Amino acid sequence: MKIGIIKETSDNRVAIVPELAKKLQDEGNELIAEKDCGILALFTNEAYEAVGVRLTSRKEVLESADILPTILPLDKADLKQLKKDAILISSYQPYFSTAKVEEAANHQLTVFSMDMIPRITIAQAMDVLSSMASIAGYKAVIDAAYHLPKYFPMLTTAAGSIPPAKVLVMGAGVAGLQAVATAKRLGSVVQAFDTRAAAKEEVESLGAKFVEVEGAKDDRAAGGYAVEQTEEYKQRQLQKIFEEAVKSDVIITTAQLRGKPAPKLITEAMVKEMKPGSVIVDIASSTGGNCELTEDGKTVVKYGVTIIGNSELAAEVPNHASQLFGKNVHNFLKIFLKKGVVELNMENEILKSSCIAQKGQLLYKK
Amino acid sequence: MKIGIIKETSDNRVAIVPELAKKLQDEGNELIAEKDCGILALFTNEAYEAVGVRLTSRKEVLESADILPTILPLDKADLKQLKKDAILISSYQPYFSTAKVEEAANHQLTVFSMDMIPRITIAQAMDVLSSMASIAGYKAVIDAAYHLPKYFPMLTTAAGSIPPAKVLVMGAGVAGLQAVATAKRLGSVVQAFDTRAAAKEEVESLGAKFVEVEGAKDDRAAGGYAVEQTEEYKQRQLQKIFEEAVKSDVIITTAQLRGKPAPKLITEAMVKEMKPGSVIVDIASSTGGNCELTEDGKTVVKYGVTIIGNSELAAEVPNHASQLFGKNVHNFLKIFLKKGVVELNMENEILKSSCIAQKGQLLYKK
Amino acid sequence: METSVLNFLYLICIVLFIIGLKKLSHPDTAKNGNQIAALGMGIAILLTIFYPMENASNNYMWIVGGLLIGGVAGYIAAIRVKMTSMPEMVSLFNGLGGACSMLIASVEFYNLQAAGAPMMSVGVLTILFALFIGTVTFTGSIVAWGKLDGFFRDSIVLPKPQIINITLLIAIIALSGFIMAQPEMNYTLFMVLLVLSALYGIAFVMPIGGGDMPVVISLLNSFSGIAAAVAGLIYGNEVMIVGGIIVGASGTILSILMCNAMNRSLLNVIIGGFGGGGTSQGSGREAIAKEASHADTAIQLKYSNKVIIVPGYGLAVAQAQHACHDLEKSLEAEGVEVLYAIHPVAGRMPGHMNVLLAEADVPYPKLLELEDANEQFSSTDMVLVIGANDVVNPSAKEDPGSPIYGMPILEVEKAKTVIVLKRSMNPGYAGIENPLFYGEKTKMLFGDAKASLSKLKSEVANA
Amino acid sequence: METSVLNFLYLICIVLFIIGLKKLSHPDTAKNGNQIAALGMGIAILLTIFYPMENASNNYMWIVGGLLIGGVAGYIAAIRVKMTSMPEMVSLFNGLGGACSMLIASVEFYNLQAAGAPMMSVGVLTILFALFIGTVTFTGSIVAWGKLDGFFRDSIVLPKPQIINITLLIAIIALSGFIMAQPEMNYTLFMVLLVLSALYGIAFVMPIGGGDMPVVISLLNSFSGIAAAVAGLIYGNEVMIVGGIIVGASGTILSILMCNAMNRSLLNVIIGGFGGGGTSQGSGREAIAKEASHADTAIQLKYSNKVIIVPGYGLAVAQAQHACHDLEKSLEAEGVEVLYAIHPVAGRMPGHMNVLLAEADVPYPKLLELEDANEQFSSTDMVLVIGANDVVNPSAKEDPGSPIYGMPILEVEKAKTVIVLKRSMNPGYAGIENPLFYGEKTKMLFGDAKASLSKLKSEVANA
Amino acid sequence: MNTIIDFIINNIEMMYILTFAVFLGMEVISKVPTVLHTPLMSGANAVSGVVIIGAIILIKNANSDDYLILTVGMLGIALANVNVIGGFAVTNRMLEMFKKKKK
Amino acid sequence: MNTIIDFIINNIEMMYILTFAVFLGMEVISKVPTVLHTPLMSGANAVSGVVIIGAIILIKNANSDDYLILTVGMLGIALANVNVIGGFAVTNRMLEMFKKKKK
Ligand SMILES: NC(=O)c1ccc[n+]([C@@H]2O[C@H](COP(=O)([O-])OP(=O)(O)OC[C@H]3O[C@@H](n4cnc5c(N)ncnc54)[C@H](OP(=O)(O)O)[C@@H]3O)[C@@H](O)[C@H]2O)c1
Ligand SMILES: NC(=O)c1ccc[n+]([C@@H]2O[C@H](COP(=O)([O-])OP(=O)(O)OC[C@H]3O[C@@H](n4cnc5c(N)ncnc54)[C@H](OP(=O)(O)O)[C@@H]3O)[C@@H](O)[C@H]2O)c1
Ligand SMILES: NC(=O)c1ccc[n+]([C@@H]2O[C@H](COP(=O)([O-])OP(=O)(O)OC[C@H]3O[C@@H](n4cnc5c(N)ncnc54)[C@H](O)[C@@H]3O)[C@@H](O)[C@H]2O)c1
Ligand SMILES: NC(=O)c1ccc[n+]([C@@H]2O[C@H](COP(=O)([O-])OP(=O)(O)OC[C@H]3O[C@@H](n4cnc5c(N)ncnc54)[C@H](O)[C@@H]3O)[C@@H](O)[C@H]2O)c1
Repeated sequence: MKIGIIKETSDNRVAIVPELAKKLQDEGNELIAEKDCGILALFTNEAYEAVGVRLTSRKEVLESADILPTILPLDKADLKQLKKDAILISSYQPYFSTAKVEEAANHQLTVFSMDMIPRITIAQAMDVLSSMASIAGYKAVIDAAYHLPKYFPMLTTAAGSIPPAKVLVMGAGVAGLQAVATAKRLGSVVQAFDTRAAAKEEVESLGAKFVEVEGAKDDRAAGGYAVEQTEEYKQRQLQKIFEEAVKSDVIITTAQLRGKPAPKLITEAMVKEMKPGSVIVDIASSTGGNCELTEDGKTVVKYGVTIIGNSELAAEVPNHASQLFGKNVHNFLKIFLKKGVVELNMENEILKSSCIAQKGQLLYKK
Repeated sequence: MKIGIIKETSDNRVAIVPELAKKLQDEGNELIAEKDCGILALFTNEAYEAVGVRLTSRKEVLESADILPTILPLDKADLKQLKKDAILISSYQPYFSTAKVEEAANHQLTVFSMDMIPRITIAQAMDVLSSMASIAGYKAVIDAAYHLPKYFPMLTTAAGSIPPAKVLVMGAGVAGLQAVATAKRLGSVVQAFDTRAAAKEEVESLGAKFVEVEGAKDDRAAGGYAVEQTEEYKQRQLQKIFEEAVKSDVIITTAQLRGKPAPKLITEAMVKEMKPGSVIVDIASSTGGNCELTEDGKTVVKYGVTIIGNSELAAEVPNHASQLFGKNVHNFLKIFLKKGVVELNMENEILKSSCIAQKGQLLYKK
Repeated sequence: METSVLNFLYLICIVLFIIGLKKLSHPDTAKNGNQIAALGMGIAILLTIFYPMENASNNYMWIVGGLLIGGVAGYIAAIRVKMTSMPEMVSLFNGLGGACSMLIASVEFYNLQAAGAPMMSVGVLTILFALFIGTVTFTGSIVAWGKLDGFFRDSIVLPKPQIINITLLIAIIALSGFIMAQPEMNYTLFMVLLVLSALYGIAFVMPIGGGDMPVVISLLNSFSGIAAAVAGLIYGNEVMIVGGIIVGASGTILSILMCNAMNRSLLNVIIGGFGGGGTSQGSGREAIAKEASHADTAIQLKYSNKVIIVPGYGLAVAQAQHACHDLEKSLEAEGVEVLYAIHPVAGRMPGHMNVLLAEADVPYPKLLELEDANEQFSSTDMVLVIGANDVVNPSAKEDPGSPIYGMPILEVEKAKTVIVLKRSMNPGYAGIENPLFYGEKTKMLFGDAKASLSKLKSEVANA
Repeated sequence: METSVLNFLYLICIVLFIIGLKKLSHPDTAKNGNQIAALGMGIAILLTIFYPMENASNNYMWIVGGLLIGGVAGYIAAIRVKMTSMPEMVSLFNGLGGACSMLIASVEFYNLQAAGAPMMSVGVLTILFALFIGTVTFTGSIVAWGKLDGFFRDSIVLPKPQIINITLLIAIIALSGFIMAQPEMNYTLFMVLLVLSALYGIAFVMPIGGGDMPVVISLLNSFSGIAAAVAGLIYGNEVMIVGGIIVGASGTILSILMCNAMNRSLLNVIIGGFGGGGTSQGSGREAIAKEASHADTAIQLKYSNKVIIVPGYGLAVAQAQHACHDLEKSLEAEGVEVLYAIHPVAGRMPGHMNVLLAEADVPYPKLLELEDANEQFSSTDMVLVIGANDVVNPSAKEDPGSPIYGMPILEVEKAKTVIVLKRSMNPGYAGIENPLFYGEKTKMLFGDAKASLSKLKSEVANA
Repeated sequence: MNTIIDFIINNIEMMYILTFAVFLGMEVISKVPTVLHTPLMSGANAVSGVVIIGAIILIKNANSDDYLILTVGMLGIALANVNVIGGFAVTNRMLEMFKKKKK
Repeated sequence: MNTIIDFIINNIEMMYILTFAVFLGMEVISKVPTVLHTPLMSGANAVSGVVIIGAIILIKNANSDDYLILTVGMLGIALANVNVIGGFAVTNRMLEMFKKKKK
């Protein structure tokens, strides 16, 4: 098969890194890449050529590729140029960017959305959510520390001592836990909470404190995903958050609800009450954000609080992020791409749940 | 005495924070502050007024203050307005900014340069170099992590594993050690070196590896300061650095020589050889920098390496930095400002060595 | 006076016994201790053979003959036996010792009869007692041996063992009284007593679970000691008396220590035995995970060359990273090579293990990736699985039906031994059974990981 | 037969002694053990007094009189004595025991003389030996007591003590032989022997350093045990013999154990003693820092209510943060409150201690700032200074000449006890002497901080 | 009953010896690490073979023509000696593993 | 010399007893934690006061009019009893500190 690599239009990452390109060729595929596709992720054109990837124009890549893995979904313009029944692999967040998916479908394309892969142990190797989230969680803390006009760890000096920064993490999923770990490493006092029952133990397993809010609805059946919560729980939760938030120097929110807009955990009122100079990093911004004042993709200062809304933090660690993403894609391809031949067996649970459009019709339930 | 607080023209910090202002008043001084002096360090005007500091124009502050502590030396314009025999307190780096000092002297001012305070145990409480350096060291690592397109700690995931970032710290003084500690915390592999014999133990006491270069000249007599090294030592050192540098993802340089330009430890040739995307943070930039390509106060990318030249990193943590600086100043004032009365006893070792100009004539030997 | 010189010489043997036993209870001196005790025994035997005894018709041939036969047989048996089945062997030996006292008693009773000594004498009582205890040791040990050897299965459960035992005991006491009450010796009754004792021995051991056999053996061992002592009383022979008593005492204590080690009471073992194996772990039943003791694990660790630690989510939950690192260090100090095998999905977030181990300052070079680890296991003596479960679940390789089939796992079973530290048999995140725990080479070390690890560390120090 | 009944009863007393001593060697049972031993003694005394003895003119008055006088005196002494000077007291008591054997020997010799028994008999030998060892115990203990009490100073050094001792010993043996060689008893010679023994006792103990007195006392204690045993031989009295021997044996072992604890050999103590105190720590000399033992520190820690740890650069150099945290935890487990006092300039960079303690996961609330710490010390039982020096140097407060005069320090001396963990008496960064180390309340625990801390932890577990 | 008491009274020293022997037996092995339980048991068991002495005496006293007793005695010796020799040998083998490997 | 040997031979049981007593004495206190050294020493010392028995016997045997011996004996008892009573009492006090504080 011919596998294409393009330069992301609005992202530093690249879907396939040279090392991986080599593997794919050894497995019997042909690879072509758009020039400079990897530059921003620190993979030079030479690197690609070195492993025998042909560098060419974006146009050619789009027109000739049978399989085209990308970090972000392609936009209209690109879609037009694609071959019929080309296979697109990317993260579509279908529940939100419905439009994009339909377009793709209209072009009779087969579309896999990696973010739809079930969160089961066996699927972890192709779980882009996990791999990107764990980078995002780490980066969120780094950004916070970078913007915080304060010192993170405790510091006792001859010129008086500085208390450790207080960090509150909302949503202890992959990203959340990673944030907890990183903040802890930097020596801050970390609290986290989550609605999943398992989260408490997980947070404490990182030596951080778990903020208890009684009466959370838990649903393991949801494949580890969280479920919508009852109204009065949300009230109690907001109350609790409020108390903790105003004490915090840094808040990192990662709370997501699969297929639903992210729960609003931080109200404008809270932000008003927070210490000036505090920082909020909202990783859930792409699905609406956990903070009312979040603006997706922007860093804004409101009531003296810096609010960073960024769901693509992984893109700020392009080099490693690309490596992981590529590995995910590779593991995913392995399911149906054997010796350069595609055999789509839609019985396979992973394919079934991740294929959002095939030969024109949409396959996922809204 | 009347103590003035002004808004720094090119720095986020403020010399006296409200809490300290209160103390000084209780000790029998009057304080006046320029409006918005603390804003950038997150100290509101209200905060100052709350402790009874009168807010007024910069002009009035300059004209009426008997004692004027500032973060950075005042420039000509301001100096003109000062009263005769006002006492200036700041960090002049007299060996480098001679001009500034002479001007001040010409205005018959008494000038104390806090960076000239001897590095003895008893003087630590007023040691701005230490307090600012320790913040700078921390911040240097945060900035590096922020700019590095890679992940800092080691990470083993289902999508392959990421090796820990390699950090090399040159100069293991206060800033250097702090950088070592912070980098270590973030989970990177840290190496450091220094010419002082004591440095090895100090570095290892933080669990990091010390890079040995044989034959360093050590001089404890220099009050803990490093001394110029022999030519062939420098050669061996450069060689060793070269080997380590090309392996490193992050290099943080803090090497200083009191009264001399900072030693050049990283040549252009080295930078060429370094991995693209690597980051160099040069804290010694203000005295010429440890890297040939450093541009003081700028962040430049050369040969794919990001080089941050910033000796005032502390200014990026203005809130806490101001607190520590103020405390230093306070402890320093205590020496000669008793119950609101100034008694300059120039026998006092600390005053002697830190007073660089009195009643017009320069007091420090170039 | 003659004999008292002999007794003085015997005293030396006894001292050797004592020193021997003492040294036997320290790892470093144990071997030497065993030899010392053996020396003592040797001297005692030679003394007895060659020390002149008035009006004795020595019959050296017979003695030497017996010694040779027994010696050769014993030696060969001892050399041949497999390491694993040594306990049985010990039990068997012990039984023979008991048998000897039995024989002595029989003969001496016979002699008394001949000599027509007065009944109702301490002498007779002693003989009867020697017979009883000797015989019980004999049959009991044989049963124990059979059980360990798989000869008898635990399934052979006598109805109401308590009752049986009590009745037998009463009968025996009554009969002994009766025998002594007789005007003159009655060999038939004596034989009956012998049979009853034999039965009692069987009934006593039979119901006890195979898992508890070691304790029972040690108990029987102390019996045989007492038997020897009593036999000694018959001849007023110091070395037999004292030697026997010492073994009797130490044997009892040892049984008790053993019970403590399994934290159960001696009574509980025996009664529990009466109850039929009770909860005694590993009582031969199938598909039961084998449990490991801290001490044994420690010693194995200490004497292996290469150990690989497989940390999992449990390590994190227990916050045992430091304890783990400590153990690692003390093993390294013993010259053991210790490595960590990090599974990509171990824990609950990517790099979970990295964070923990970094916090505990485990040097990065010690961390093995999945592939490297799987290569190294085959050359590994011991794997410590600390709170990991799914990531070492063989069904991911073997059972296509398993929900995690196809996931690469750490193939710990390639190693010689696998010890799993967890709190229970509960499944992990994936919620599925783990065949590893029932594997040939696997032993479970239950309890909170942190607690277990620090126990291990101290045991390593002692052992 | 009469006596053998008595002896049987004595056996009970002996068993009580044994059990008592055994229990005395475990912290939890010690108190109880002491009482059991006392009980044994009480029974033995009553038995002896009231058990009928043929042709004895009991003289109960005298006996009771003696008992009363001694008992009251002893009890008062025991109650009055200060905790700190108990060892002296023990030594004194021990001496009196020896004196008693001395007296017995003298009387019995006198009696033999009266009875005109044959010389050259074991009896006489026994008596002479009893005299010798009793007397040595007596005078030796008195000297030891005097030394501890500061009566005699170590400075009193006899010329060539070795020579003196050897000569005395030879003289004594010779004389004993001579006495036995005499046709009939010669009381004057006997008295000479007594005097010689007395001198030997003095010459034996006098040169040994005050620091080693405990060992010596324990040694003398075993002597007095032997003395009692020998006296027992005179009367063929089981309880005296056995009781004495047991004390003799255990006393010797104990002395050896004590030496090990100071890792020195018994010989080294005595010879070293002959050499004049040798390196024995704290041998009364002034301005010598007192050295602490791990075990004693551990016990003090365990039984104090509040402990404050003062970490310094040394903690960092030793990388002992985890060990320190472990100790802290095990103390907390014992119900001890543990806090950390962080000096602003401890270590080599601002926040050095923060970094380390954070790494070891010491909860932030446990960290005290300078001011708070200085307030809390006065209510603190014990301060552990771990590799800190300048930051606890009192001269910063007291000595205007000092280069660090005026620097705020942690005023650890406000606490009840201060233990300093460091490797030597070397100064710290500022390169100046630290008077704290020689302070009244201070003891030094030398060695690498990490090693010391883990030792402490395990000791806390044992103690 | 009182035969027994007499016996005790007449052998009072024996009582002492027995009592002490019991104590020694208990003391001597207290504090043995778990790993040594089996070897120690095995060693003690070998010692309990001391009953062989009895068998020897028995034969020494027997008339040289009383073949029944002689055979029985010889059997006794044989059995006991299996216990002794075998016991010590097995213990020895168990303890092999304690030879610390050199590094 | 041979008087001694005879003595030993004639008191062979005594030898046993002594030997065992020595062993017991050593065994019983091996493994005592350092912190108990002093109390144990003091306790053992009190036991060594058993010599008082001798003094008592001495007086019991003395003629009621032999005042010299009586006084000496009484002195002996007194001294030894100081050792006994004082010894146990002091030990008791030393051990007070081991009463674990309740929390
Ligand atoms: N790495 C990731 O990104 C990620 C994210 C989400 C989920 N997961 C999943 O998590 C699993 C990770 O596998 P794993 O083997 O590391 O963990 P695991 O399979 O979840 O097993 C952990 C085991 O640790 C034991 N344990 C818990 N607390 C303990 C304690 N205090 N002391 C001793 N043992 C304790 C538990 O048994 P007891 O209860 O009997 O003690 C449990 O069986 C995989 O299924 C993976 O897919 C991974
Ligand atoms: N905090 C800062 O920013 C900074 C920066 C530069 C200088 N300083 C100066 O550093 C000093 C800090 O005071 P400090 O009390 O923390 O340290 P210190 O005064 O330097 O004393 C440290 C002590 O630790 C002991 N030590 C070293 N290694 C050890 C080991 N492995 N185990 C046990 N003990 C060990 C040393 O004694 P032995 O050799 O006998 O073991 C030494 O006396 C002050 O003078 C301060 O002015 C501080
Ligand atoms: N099978 C695997 O091996 C595997 C791999 C990765 C993740 N997972 C599991 O998948 C689950 C989701 O991981 P994720 O990071 O993708 O989750 P996510 O990104 O979908 O959501 C992040 C977190 O937000 C939490 N959240 C949702 N609503 C909330 C609310 N109102 N308040 C507070 N918190 C709220 C969720 O519980 C979740 O923990 C986790 O349980 C994770 O362990 C499993
Ligand atoms: N008295 C005190 O308590 C106290 C307080 C603060 C600092 N100090 C001491 O003062 C000394 C200097 O501290 P600082 O941070 O201000 O130093 P600095 O900022 O002057 O220099 C930073 C480091 O660069 C090193 N350096 C110089 N030339 C070098 C070269 N060619 N190669 C490599 N390294 C080189 C120096 O040795 C120094 O360690 C340190 O020893 C520190 O411990 C003492």
